[in-house]
Amino acid sequence: MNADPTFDDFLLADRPPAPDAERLRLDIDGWEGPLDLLLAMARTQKVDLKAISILALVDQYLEFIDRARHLSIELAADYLVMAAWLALLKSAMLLPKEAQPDPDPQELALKLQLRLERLQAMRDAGARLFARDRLGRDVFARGAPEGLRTIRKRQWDANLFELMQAYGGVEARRQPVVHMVARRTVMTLDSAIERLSAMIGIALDWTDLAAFLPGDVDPELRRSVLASSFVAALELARTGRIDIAQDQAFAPLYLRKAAR
Amino acid sequence: MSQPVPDFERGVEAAVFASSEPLTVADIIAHVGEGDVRGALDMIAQRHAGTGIELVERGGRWHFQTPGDLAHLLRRTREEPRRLSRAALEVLAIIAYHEPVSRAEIEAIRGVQTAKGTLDVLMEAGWIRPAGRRDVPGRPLIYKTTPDFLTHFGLESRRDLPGIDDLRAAGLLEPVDVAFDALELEPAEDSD
Amino acid sequence: MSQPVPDFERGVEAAVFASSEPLTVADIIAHVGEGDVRGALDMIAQRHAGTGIELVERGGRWHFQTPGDLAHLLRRTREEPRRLSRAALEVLAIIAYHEPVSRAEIEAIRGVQTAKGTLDVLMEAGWIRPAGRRDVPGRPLIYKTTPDFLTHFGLESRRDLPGIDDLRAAGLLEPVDVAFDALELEPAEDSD
Repeated sequence: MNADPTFDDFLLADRPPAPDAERLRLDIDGWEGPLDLLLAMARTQKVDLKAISILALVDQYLEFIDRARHLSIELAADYLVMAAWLALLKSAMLLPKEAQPDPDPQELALKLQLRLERLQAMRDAGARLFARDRLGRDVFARGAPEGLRTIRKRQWDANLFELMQAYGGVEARRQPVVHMVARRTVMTLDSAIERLSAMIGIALDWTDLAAFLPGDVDPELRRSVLASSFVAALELARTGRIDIAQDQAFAPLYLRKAAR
Repeated sequence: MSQPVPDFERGVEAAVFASSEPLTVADIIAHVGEGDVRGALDMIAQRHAGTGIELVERGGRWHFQTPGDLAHLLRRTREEPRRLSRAALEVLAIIAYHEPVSRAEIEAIRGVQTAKGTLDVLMEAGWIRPAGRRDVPGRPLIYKTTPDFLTHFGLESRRDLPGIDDLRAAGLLEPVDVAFDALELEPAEDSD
Repeated sequence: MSQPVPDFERGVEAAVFASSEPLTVADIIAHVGEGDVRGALDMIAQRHAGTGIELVERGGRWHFQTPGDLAHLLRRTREEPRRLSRAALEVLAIIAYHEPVSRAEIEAIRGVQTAKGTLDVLMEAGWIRPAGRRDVPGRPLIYKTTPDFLTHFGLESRRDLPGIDDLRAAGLLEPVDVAFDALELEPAEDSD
């Protein structure tokens, strides 16, 4: 690390002006959103964010927003949303403890303080990162490396089967054109419904959808079967014939005969 | 020279010196053949210590560079690499200290939406890259830093990120909710 | 290092190292300031003698390079297996079944134009070769397979190539789109 004047420039140039009271009131453009503004205000209170007064911070913020309105400065919506939220938080905090609503306003205040701490931590970390000796700015790699060369010799590869297949393809193209409807290996929704409703009768308890799928089919068909069976399960559930349960996203999907 | 440098070590040195980018041990072996590459790298690094050229390791890749204390001699002729916006700096720090993270997680920390250009700039600089998707609904893309990031900032590994141990110990790398739950366990009540 | 390298010498070394072109003594002074640049250059050259890096002068300009005797390490040859493209396979098959054939005849059979590169690839692989010219207007070049072709594909002679009926029996005369899909799955290029 070194004492480098351009580092300060670097930070100051892009950083909003120091939050002295007057400038804070007027310059709204310098802030990257309400959290950024709150953090700057919090730092005028105490260096240690753990010890700031959230109530005082809320007042400070609301006052700022008020003044901005008086001066007809157009405020972005998120500043107003934050102001509304803070106003609510403040009123809840001022209520006697037993009358405080849920969620607990102290809890919300603490969470706000934790957010500010985290943002500040990352801001400091970024500054420290950029104060390091950086390659191409403070330290330099070799200016004119010879470079390492890899001479690639291509080794062509193909086997007889591929050759046959290719010729087969050419010959097939030359055959008199016969229109064939390609038989795609799919399971239709109708047959999936039929199949699933037949099988669900056998299953007594919650059963993984996967257990209803045939095990030994080619992968292309398997995807189709899975998709069709899933849609079939939705359809059967809609018509009240089965129940579906899933613990969480991407967890196995369980089916059982509707309990009625 | 006090004593002759072994041929293998000379080969390793020449390969790293000639390369236009940092080399892994595997890269070096591909050029000079099997051998004690790490041992040779150590010897080379020692031999250059305190001179105008140093051998450094960054994320498992080795390259030569000028020492930081000579920056004042070399910097003036070069234009400053592009400056990053404050937003980009913050986003980069968040990715580096939390990786892998999704855009939503970055935004949760910063409290603002991330302009599309911010991640692009960092990717263009070669400092971050997409690293798969998070297995949650929506399957958001997650980002992490690259080896070039370590190279640029002179870090041997992510463990060298300034203050990362302190931040972790203070719980500052955990999401607010996790940190909050941890605080709940403490009897103390902070209010004013 | 036997003894510490003076700062001036370190500066000279770093300046030459970081420069993208060879430097004159005056260039070096512009970086490091007045001093015994020649003396420093001599010391640096001596220090690196017999290592994997050398400092050399060419027409009054100084630069680092890797020693000539290590040049062989900085190049390496790598054999990269590459799959033939579908087009190349088809052309090769047509030549094998119909040889000798001209490019126009190949195109007539395939029903599409054949890129010049396709024939080049097959020649580079050593599987086909020009076999004179057809005695028709334009005297087009005709191609046939080589003995290497038979060796590579494990054929005693061209008569071992399965006939159309064999292909049909083996299901290889499939509708075009299926065969096409199967081939499409191959990666166009292998890399590692």
